[in-house]
Amino acid sequence: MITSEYRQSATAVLKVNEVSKAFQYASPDSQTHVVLNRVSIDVKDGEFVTIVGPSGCGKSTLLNIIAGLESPDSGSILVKGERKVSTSRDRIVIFQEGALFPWLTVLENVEFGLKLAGVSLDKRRQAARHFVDTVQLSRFANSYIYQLSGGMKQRVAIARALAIDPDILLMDEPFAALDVQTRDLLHNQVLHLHETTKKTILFVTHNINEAVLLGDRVVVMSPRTGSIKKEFAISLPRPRDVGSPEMTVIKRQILNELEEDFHFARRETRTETIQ
Amino acid sequence: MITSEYRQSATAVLKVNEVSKAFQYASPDSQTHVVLNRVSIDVKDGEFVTIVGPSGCGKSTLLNIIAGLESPDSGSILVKGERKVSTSRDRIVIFQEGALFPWLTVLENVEFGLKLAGVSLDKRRQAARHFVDTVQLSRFANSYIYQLSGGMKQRVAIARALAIDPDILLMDEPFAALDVQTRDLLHNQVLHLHETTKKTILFVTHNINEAVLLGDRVVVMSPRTGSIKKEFAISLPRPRDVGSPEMTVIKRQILNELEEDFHFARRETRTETIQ
Amino acid sequence: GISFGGNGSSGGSESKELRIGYFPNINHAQAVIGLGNGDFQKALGNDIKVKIQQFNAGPSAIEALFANQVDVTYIGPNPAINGYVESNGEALRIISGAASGGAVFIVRNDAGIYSVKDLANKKFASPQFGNTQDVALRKYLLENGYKTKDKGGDVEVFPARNADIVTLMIKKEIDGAWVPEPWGAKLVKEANGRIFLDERELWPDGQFVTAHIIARTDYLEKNPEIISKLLEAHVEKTNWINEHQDEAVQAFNAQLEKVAVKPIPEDELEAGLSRMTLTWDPVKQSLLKSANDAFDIGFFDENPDLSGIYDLTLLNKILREKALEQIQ
Amino acid sequence: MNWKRTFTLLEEKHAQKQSSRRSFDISDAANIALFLAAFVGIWQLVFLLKIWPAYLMPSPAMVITEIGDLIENNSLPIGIGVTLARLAGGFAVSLGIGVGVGLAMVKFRGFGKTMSSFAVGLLTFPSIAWVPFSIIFFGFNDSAILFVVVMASVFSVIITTYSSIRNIPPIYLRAARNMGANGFALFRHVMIPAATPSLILGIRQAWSFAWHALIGAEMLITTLVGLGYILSVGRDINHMETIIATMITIFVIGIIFDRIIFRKIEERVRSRWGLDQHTE
Amino acid sequence: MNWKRTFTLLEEKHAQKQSSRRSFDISDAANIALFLAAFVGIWQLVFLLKIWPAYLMPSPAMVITEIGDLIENNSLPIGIGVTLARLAGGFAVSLGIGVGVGLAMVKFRGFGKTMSSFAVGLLTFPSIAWVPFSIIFFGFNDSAILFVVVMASVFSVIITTYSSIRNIPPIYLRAARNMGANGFALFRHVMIPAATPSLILGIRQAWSFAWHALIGAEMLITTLVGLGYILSVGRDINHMETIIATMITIFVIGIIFDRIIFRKIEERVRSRWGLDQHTE
Ligand SMILES: Nc1ncnc2c1ncn2[C@@H]1O[C@H](COP(=O)(O)OP(=O)(O)OP(=O)(O)O)[C@@H](O)[C@H]1O
Ligand SMILES: Nc1ncnc2c1ncn2[C@@H]1O[C@H](COP(=O)(O)OP(=O)(O)OP(=O)(O)O)[C@@H](O)[C@H]1O
Ligand SMILES: [Mg+2]
Ligand SMILES: [Mg+2]
Repeated sequence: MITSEYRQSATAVLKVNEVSKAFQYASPDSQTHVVLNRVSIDVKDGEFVTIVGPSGCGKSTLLNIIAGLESPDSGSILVKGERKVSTSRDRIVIFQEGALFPWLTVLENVEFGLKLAGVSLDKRRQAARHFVDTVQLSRFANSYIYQLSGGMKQRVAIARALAIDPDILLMDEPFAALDVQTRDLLHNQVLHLHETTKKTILFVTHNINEAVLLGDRVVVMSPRTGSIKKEFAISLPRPRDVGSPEMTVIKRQILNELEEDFHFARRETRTETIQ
Repeated sequence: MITSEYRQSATAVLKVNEVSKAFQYASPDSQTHVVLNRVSIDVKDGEFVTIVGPSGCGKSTLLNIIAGLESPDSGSILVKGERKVSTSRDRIVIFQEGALFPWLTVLENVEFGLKLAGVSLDKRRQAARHFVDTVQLSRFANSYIYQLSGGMKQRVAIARALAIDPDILLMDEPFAALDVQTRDLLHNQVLHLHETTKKTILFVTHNINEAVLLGDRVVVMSPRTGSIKKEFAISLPRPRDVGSPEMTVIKRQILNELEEDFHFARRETRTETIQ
Repeated sequence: GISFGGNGSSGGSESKELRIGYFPNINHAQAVIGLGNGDFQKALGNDIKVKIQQFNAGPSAIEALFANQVDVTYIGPNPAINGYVESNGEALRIISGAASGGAVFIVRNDAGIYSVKDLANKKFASPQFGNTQDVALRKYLLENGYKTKDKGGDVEVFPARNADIVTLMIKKEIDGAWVPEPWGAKLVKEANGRIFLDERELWPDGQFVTAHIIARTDYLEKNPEIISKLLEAHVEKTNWINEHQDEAVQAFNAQLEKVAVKPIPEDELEAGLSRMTLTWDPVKQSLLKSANDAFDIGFFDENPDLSGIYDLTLLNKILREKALEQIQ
Repeated sequence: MNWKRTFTLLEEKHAQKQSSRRSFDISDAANIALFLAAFVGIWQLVFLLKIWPAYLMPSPAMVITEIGDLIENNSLPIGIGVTLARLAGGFAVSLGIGVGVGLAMVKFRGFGKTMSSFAVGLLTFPSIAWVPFSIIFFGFNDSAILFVVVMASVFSVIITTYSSIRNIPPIYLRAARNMGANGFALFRHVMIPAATPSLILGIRQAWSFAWHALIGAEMLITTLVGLGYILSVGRDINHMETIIATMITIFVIGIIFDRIIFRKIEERVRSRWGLDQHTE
Repeated sequence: MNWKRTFTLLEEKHAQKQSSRRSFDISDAANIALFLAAFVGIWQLVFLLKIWPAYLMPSPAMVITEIGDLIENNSLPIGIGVTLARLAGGFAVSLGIGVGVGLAMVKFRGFGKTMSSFAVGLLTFPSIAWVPFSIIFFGFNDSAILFVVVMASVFSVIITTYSSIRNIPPIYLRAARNMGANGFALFRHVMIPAATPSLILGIRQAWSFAWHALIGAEMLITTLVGLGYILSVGRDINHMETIIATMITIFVIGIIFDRIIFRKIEERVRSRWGLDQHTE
């Protein structure tokens, strides 16, 4: 029932402009570790971009920088043409781990953003209930965080972000701890949301099926160069069938790209170990 | 290169005996939520059992109970025929999240178990280095935990458990945050380990490919009855091809089982929401 | 009772011990000088170990005496009475006087107090609730027709430590204070104070006790010969000070500097000394009257029976030997 | 499988568990009673053995009589009232200033770094040392006492606020800022609750600093009322019964306050965060 | 793309950052100097305005002279030595007992619950109140002073240990127990490091309690040496210079100790845990 076409016409609502970021290695010689090296992405209004890349290649770092939570060493983030250096409610991150507030119940966590926005108790409670239902947790609305399973926590984090209703959603492996069915359900709900509200979404995942199923475009990041290695535009209509021949081709290509980097990294590691 | 056949002959090294566990709902009427209801599993020596089931169905709870970290409301855990009520170094859990020690470096985290066992500094450092290499983190040996990405943390947790070399490994979604290649690599390494050391492994995952790829047996848990719904013995030799017809059949069956529960749960949720 | 924690103080063995307490005050000058320069140790002989304990407030000294931590101490009249009464007459005996006089009623120059008539609606301080000066002040007010605030009157009296009295007078928070020397001298010098009344004027012959020597009853009974030696040294030191005023001031300050980090300014010391006398006479009548006054004012529930507080036999024996007048 | 039955069984089990939790409070009370009984017993024994004379170590009965006397002549009730009022006043001021300065220190890093050293330096100041200054600045009155109380506890509040907030796991602050929290909302809705476990520990101690200072100040800055004054009179006339009676009063007040304030907050936080899952 | 060049650029940038971190310490020192200068300036001004006479509020110069005098007549150096020795002794005992009891409280829940109330009650006890008992038990000597110091700080250590360990995220303890840690190893390798951020906060305060009590005890239990004794003499003869000189000494010692002990540990922990990533 959900359909979509690649929006060629839309303007770049989010511009990642030559962003670089490095960390120090915690080793005696404190080498510099360049994580992002002049990364540039243009994301059009209402575009759904999925990001894949090996573990540790800088995906979370990039999302954090886009959200204004970390500052890049160089480069800039532009939203609707304006340069952004701090956080704002229009770019919400669903964090990879542990960002729920243990002093609040599930419901209170979900309504937190609305509370900050000054929404009245009644309204925000209603909205929160809606999103808690969406992620299938109505029975746990009054539970505290420690009482939830890993997958349930992830779903609360999703509900919390959706409740804020931001223009740009930055999702960092949001479905990693979910079972197939719940994941399918949430795929549909995210796509529905994307379709109806025209939200711009950046979505990090390790699941290539997920990447090609959801994205208008799949971005492959490489730890080797610290930048974007390749992009795949996917103009197939939704709902997509991951088993279809077109999809299989794209998946194969993406896997190849990832494979290359992986072997490179392995070689590097090995030589280092020998040294 | 790795092959294996289903070990019919081995005796039950681990016996989960009618284990039940319930929690209170955090709701005004504090309903009881039965998570595990008389769950029984016999695991043979050297068997590789994978566990699948919807989010929140009690997989982590079961592993914790087996490890002796939580006590069941009723039922018992037998290891080699002996009843166990507390933890011991022969049953090590790889936790689903956040169990690394922030005050230690990666290397120190990995050697922690060996330090407790009284292994000399030299030896344990050597062992730790080996396992840090295994999970591809040699360059981050001296990093602290906050300096790692999500997937890197998961790998440290794996290395830490492997370093202890327990008889029974209880792995709780250990590869959920890893990219395809790293995951493949670790699959092979776990299988190799299983093959060479005859470790008994319980492995929770949401990835059905992973479940059928690794397991001698796949256990499907259900939140509806709070118990094991179905088991699938997989006697195909390794390495297996997830795309093969036999595998596809098994996967289909497993998915069906899961689907059923899921729809049941959805119905339940919906009625409740309406009330 | 069983003696506990006392290290051989009551035993009858060879090496005996005498633990003496005193305050670094001028009315304990005999002790400050005699203990400081070793004269007391000499007088007691080498087989008696003298241990010195300095105090800065009477209650601690009594506490220490109760706890069997000192055997003998120089002390003011009030703590002595309190200790005697608290212990039902068991714990201690006054065995000699040490000083007489040396308390003054100071008023602030700009407080508008020129005669007894001007005391209404004023605020005064004394060093401690219920101590000698406090009792004297209250009694004086009462006799001159004033009631203190806590009794529904219009004069306020409250306790403050001597050091704080100086500050309060400088800040004009109080109009006067009844204090011991050398604080009187200090108030005159630093706090724009003036002597309104020298307490000696209120007593026959200008004699009223401001320092005693007390002994633990138990120790006194078991070691009369040691106490005798101490009293003899005390009497001698008193005489010496009285005969060599200037030298004594020097000696006093020299010793004080050793133990107390800082000396007292010489002018304050001399001014203070001029209004008091060092003596071995405990001026019994003044103590008894003071206690009686305290009862009148309401500090005691019943008139304290102080009949057994004095044990002057040893002192009198020494005075007799020295052909000095004995105490009645 | 008749899992309906099992459910019922399990529910019953839980009901039992709950009631055993309730009965735990009874065992808590029993424990306290036991401790106290043992303590009073030993005390009575020491008294009977006459290790120390009665005027040094009075019997429990004597102290109880004394407490009765102090209540009868109203000095204890008034003393408790006045002292608690002063404590509340001083501590409220400390909390206000301390939390404010602590937050400013978190916000302005340079200031924080410098001020944290000063605060620790000033925290080690014995409260007694403030008394002369207090008298110079304020004279002999309640303000002077308040000043001493504030100076003795405010630095503790400052350090507590500063450290507790700085030790919050950064992810909470990130998440909150991401959702648009800043300024007072960040403080009120995130920093305070996230820092609560550590704040309670620190504030409890600040509270004790305030107590210590207050009693000391009441002993030295005499205003003729307050527990400190009663204690000082007891000391002046070497009346051990009064001293012990006052100490017992302070002890009991301390426990009551802890139970009705700090303990309550603590238990609530612990159950929410799942910290009471420790040793199950 | 010549990303070699970019790498070099980035590396340079990092080098700058590092040096700017180093220069921060200089700015810290500058801040402290500024604070002190401002303080002394105001003090001098107050002195010059003659709001209070010089014997109530001496000038900075007078106090410095006094410090010189006290150093010259050796009372300050000896006082510092003796006081620090007592502090170290008393605090060591407190730490030993406090940590032990705190652990026992964690281990035995019932005992913990009861004892935690008692500990808080006893923590609110003013240390002054312990003095008479101390004299009864120990006499006029260092043991008595130590007793007061221990009684004033041990309950703070107990509460700190107990709360800090109980507030450790349960997952760490689970993981550790899972790997076979228990008894002393669990305590040494997991509880202590996991509780360190909160322990530092609490121990700092316990340390201050010990200071307060020590100075108070040295004032009341006269042994003719120690900073408290100097302070008490200053108070007895109302010599403000002495009082201020002593306070400055205590302040400086407090800062030095904090910087060489607590601050060091704290910064190390913070950098390991990634807590200094807060507001970047
Ligand atoms: N605060 C930090 N200090 C030092 N290094 C850091 C820090 N944060 C991230 N890094 C490093 O940056 C790199 C990228 O981290 P990031 O979390 O962005 O990876 P990721 O692509 O999200 O990986 P994953 O898929 O495993 O989550 C990692 O190598 C990590 O070690
Ligand atoms: N301490 C607790 N208090 C209350 N309920 C709890 C507690 N721990 C777990 N639960 C509940 O038990 C159920 C099972 O949790 P568990 O973590 O075992 O699920 P899981 O199968 O591992 O799920 P996931 O795949 O999401 O990790 C959940 O519904 C959870 O809410
Ligand atoms: Mg990531
Ligand atoms: Mg789980």
